[in-house]
Amino acid sequence: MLKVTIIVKLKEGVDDPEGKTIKHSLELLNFEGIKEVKVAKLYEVYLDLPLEDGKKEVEEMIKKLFVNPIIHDYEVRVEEI
Amino acid sequence: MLKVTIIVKLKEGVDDPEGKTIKHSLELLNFEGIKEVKVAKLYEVYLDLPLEDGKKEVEEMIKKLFVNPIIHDYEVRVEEI
Amino acid sequence: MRAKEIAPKVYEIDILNASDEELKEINESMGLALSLEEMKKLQKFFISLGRNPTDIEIHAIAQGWSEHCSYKSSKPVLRKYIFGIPSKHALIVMQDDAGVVEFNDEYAYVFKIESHNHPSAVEPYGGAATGVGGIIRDILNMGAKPIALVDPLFFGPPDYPYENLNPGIKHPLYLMQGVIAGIRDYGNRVGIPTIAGITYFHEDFVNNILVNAGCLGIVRKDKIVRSVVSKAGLKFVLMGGRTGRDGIHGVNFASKILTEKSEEERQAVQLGNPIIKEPLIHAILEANDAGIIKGMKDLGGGGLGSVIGEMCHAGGVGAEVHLDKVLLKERNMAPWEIWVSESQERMLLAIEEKDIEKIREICEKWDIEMSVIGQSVEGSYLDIYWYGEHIVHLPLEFVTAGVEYERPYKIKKIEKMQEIPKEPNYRNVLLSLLSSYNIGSKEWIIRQYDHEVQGRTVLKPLQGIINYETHGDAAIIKPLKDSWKGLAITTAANPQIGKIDAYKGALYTVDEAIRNLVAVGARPHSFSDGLNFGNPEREEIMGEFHESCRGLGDAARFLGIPYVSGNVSFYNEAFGRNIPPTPVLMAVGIIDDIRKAVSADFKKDGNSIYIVGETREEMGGSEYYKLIGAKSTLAPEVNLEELKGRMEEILKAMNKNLITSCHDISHGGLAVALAEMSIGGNIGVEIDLSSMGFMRADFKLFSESPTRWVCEVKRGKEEEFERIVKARRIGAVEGENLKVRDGNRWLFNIHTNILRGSWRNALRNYLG
Amino acid sequence: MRVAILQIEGTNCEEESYTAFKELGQEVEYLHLNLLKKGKRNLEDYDILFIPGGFSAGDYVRAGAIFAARLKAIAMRALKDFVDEGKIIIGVCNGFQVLIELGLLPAVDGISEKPEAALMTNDSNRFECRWTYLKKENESIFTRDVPNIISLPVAHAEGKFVTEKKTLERVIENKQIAFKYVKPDGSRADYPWNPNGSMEDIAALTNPEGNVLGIMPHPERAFFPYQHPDWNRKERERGDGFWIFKSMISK
Ligand SMILES: Nc1ncnc2c1ncn2[C@@H]1O[C@H](COP(=O)(O)OP(=O)(O)O)[C@@H](O)[C@H]1O
Ligand SMILES: [Mg+2]
Repeated sequence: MLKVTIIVKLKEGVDDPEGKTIKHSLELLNFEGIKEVKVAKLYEVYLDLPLEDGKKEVEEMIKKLFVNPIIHDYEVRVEEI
Repeated sequence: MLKVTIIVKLKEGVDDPEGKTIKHSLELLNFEGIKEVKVAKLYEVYLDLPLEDGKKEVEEMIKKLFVNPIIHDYEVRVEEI
Repeated sequence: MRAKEIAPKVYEIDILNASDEELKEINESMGLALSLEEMKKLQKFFISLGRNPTDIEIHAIAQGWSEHCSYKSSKPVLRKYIFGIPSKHALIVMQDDAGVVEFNDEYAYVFKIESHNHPSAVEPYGGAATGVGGIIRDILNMGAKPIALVDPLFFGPPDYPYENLNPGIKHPLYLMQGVIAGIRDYGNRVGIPTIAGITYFHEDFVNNILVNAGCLGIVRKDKIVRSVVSKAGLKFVLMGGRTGRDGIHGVNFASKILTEKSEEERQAVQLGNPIIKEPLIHAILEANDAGIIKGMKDLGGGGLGSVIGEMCHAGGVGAEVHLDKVLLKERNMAPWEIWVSESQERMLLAIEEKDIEKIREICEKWDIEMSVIGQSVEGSYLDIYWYGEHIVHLPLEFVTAGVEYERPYKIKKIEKMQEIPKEPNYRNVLLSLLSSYNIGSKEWIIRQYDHEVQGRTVLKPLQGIINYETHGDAAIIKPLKDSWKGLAITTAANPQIGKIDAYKGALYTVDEAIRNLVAVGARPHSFSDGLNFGNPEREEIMGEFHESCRGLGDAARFLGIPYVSGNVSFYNEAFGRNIPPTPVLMAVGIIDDIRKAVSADFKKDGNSIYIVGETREEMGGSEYYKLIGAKSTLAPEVNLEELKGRMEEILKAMNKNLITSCHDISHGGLAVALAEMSIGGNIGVEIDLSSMGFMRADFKLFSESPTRWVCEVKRGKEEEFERIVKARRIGAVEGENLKVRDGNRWLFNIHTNILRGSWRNALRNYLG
Repeated sequence: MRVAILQIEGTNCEEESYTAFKELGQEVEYLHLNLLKKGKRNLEDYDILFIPGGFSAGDYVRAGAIFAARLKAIAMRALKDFVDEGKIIIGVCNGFQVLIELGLLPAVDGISEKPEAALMTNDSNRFECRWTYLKKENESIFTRDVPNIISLPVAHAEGKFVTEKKTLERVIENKQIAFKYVKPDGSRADYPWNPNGSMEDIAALTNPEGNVLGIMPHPERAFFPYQHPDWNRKERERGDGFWIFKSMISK
């Protein structure tokens, strides 16, 4: 079994309204010293495939679904469990 | 400066409509061997605080804003950068 | 507890020989939420059968007897006051899951309001979403297309100190944001506009929030489906979501007091999935159009158990169910869990065998799962099988008829008193009221809900010049393309008046609902009542319940407007505190021609301003007294004759197109009503209060006396208006400022931009 | 003309859209993606493909992403042919998001393999249901009968058009901007007139050839005059959205 972790972030320089809103909410709650908040999505996909096939499939998934390259960067990790 | 990474996941046993929908969609796209898809959120909070204060503040933030213990599990990492 | 396994995951429970102590233990360990009396009744029944029950039999009965399913504390009171108000239009009243009322010759509208309080307190996002999902199903299962949602919400104050929160209680802001996100994400995703609601903040709701949700649908009369199976041989088709362990004992949870431990009751919180619901709606409506649904009910509180039991019992047939045919989310579920699970997004249809293929085809097109799990049979028994083993054999009557109590009650005595404060700084009071969270703009919420989807919303919840809008009193939906007839929808509640006097609070609530409908030009037509109360085992709470119901009944009966559906939520108690009596109305009015609808924003320079109705010095429960910290137990008094009179007059004047804007006077009184109308029209008014007679100006401006409206009347039509409506002229539209004097004495003069600024900041201060 | 209104789970503005075409006397039908997939219907049998608003597949992952991926897997070939033949495709709101994800828009150099732009989370970080004013920027088959300034409602959480600088330049150069958000007097919009923070206040785009339109505001919700919030202040013969539908079908 493979556990695939995909983290999809906004590219550097792309506005992050959700991060900004959270920063603001934290400030309204009187938290101090907050410089920045960023938000990303994390997907865990569990695959019943051999490692090599899995890796290939994951590349495809990312391209077809998880990421829009205009605004997103991503990290991916595939591990056998 | 501190970089705080908080990952908020749904607890085991809590329904995850988003994960389910994504799994189903991947299957419709003819991807194979998918056992499960889970979705989590990843927050990065940058704090201008000493480590100890930062850690305490983060605990509070998690309690007040990021996590509902009824349905969420979370991981948190605080590092100096 | 003595139990022996008689089939896989099915146990026979020894109750025949159980002592009282053991009965209590059985109740406790099985999570039945029954009283000892009820346990004994159960025991007696099985003694008469001469056998022990299976665990699933006990669960099935406990479910049927829960407060939520059987209304055991409320039924007798409801029967006395709420039920049976005669009406020509009401077609199905308080029988099925939602009320059905005639719209025109061909169509009927269907609606209901319901509570989802405890689950939302524990998990605001999922709880609220599930509440919306549940109420939509109630409408859908009458065969109707859901076309509008409403969401009355009650929270603790947004600025409540964290330190003061009881253990396990979440902060009002956290709860509110979660609840609103849950309603937004669910309602928007299924494509039903959320067009009205209440967002009310008060300390009384810190420990126990209220999340009510209402839905309205439209159906051709010949397509109405009943929640009844009246013929043997019909197949039970379970479609939509799968059955899981989520939501087991939700109904019991709803009938318990919230405690610190409630956090652990996660299993009782169901989770809705709008992406199953949306196609499910399409599929059900398609099947209904094809005429193949012979009976239908959604799976809400109580799960399969209450659905099959109630449908068959109502139709006088028996039921045969094969639980191993139910599609499951997780393996290893015991039959009793399957029977009581409240997993969301499921519908049960009764279908002729020959139509099974057709329904399969429809489900396939919409990517929905279904399975045939049993059928109706001759007789009056419920028989359940599990991989061939016969595990339940009970008379339906015993399972579904439930129990009823005449609970003792005590009506509280009210000492009348009213402090008279120093005269205030009028400008400051008005601006403070406008920026207070109960009066200020709810735009932050309203715009997160798609209130336009389906293209039927012809009078929006926000009214006025684009991007200058103010609050409207009711929204109007135009349900049919080929008819100008419209449905006005509003919600009303007033817990603070109810807290002083439950009877008067209820009258006031009806008054406010009527005011809101009349303000947009609609004739009040029918009500759904959502009754939120504390713990009915306390006499004074039962007293409040009686008084509220009496008030609701008296008012509606006098006006000839029926309650066609409703919901009771008891046990809104936490940490020894009960919520104030909070009956919430979802009210529907009819407007024959939506082109005559009237909005709340001032329209035009030179038009005259009138106040309709009597202003009195009754400041109990008012926002003004709360602001300045003055006390009063003089609750506003509704005169039903006056209400009826003014209502007819205003509707008549509107029908003659004399009125260009209208707003009811509610929270914050006359001053706030005028300010809101100015804000939406981006135009000022000059007002002289002297025609209102001799009274302190702060009472004139901030009293919340019922049965009052502000009307803007077309220039030149004043005489005609005055002939029809009993009203006093108090000024005219002009300039950019709200200018108010009492005779020769100027009280304030404030620019509309400043009014708008204060008003819009109310929630923004907390939410950004 | 034969119009197909595409559906999957979560699309939910199809009825209004259906009504609009029907009122204009067109031959219109709902087309569930599953019917395309099973070969029960073919795209080539239609003249107009309408991708309605809503929350296809819950808008999970990213608005429109799942719908686009599935559509691509099932019918990309047919879609290309459809566009190349000069037939009309219009995506409203969620439909616009789908067209961007598919690479059918902005398509500055023809249909692109990867998305060339994104409709991302509104600057306010909130779902925004409000009315906007739009100014017609360029003429196309979608705008020929449309008055210079119209008002239409938006209802979305992800509508902020973003792309790379050079793509934006090409979009402008190619005269692909169909509508911009403006203030009521036609001047440059700021929030809330531009409800999402879209680059260049872009509310609607066409492809360079002008036969594919993506638009965030909902013309189908302003087809009739009384759907406008200001019907009691301003008389209209037709709703402003009517003219977009009218343009599409006039020969
Ligand atoms: N939670 C909510 N959801 C939808 N609409 C809401 C909500 N809360 C308030 N509103 C809307 O805001 C407006 C003002 O509400 P409220 O102040 O309770 O009305 P009133 O002026 O009748 O007292 C109404 O149009 C109401 O429907
Ligand atoms: Mg009102």
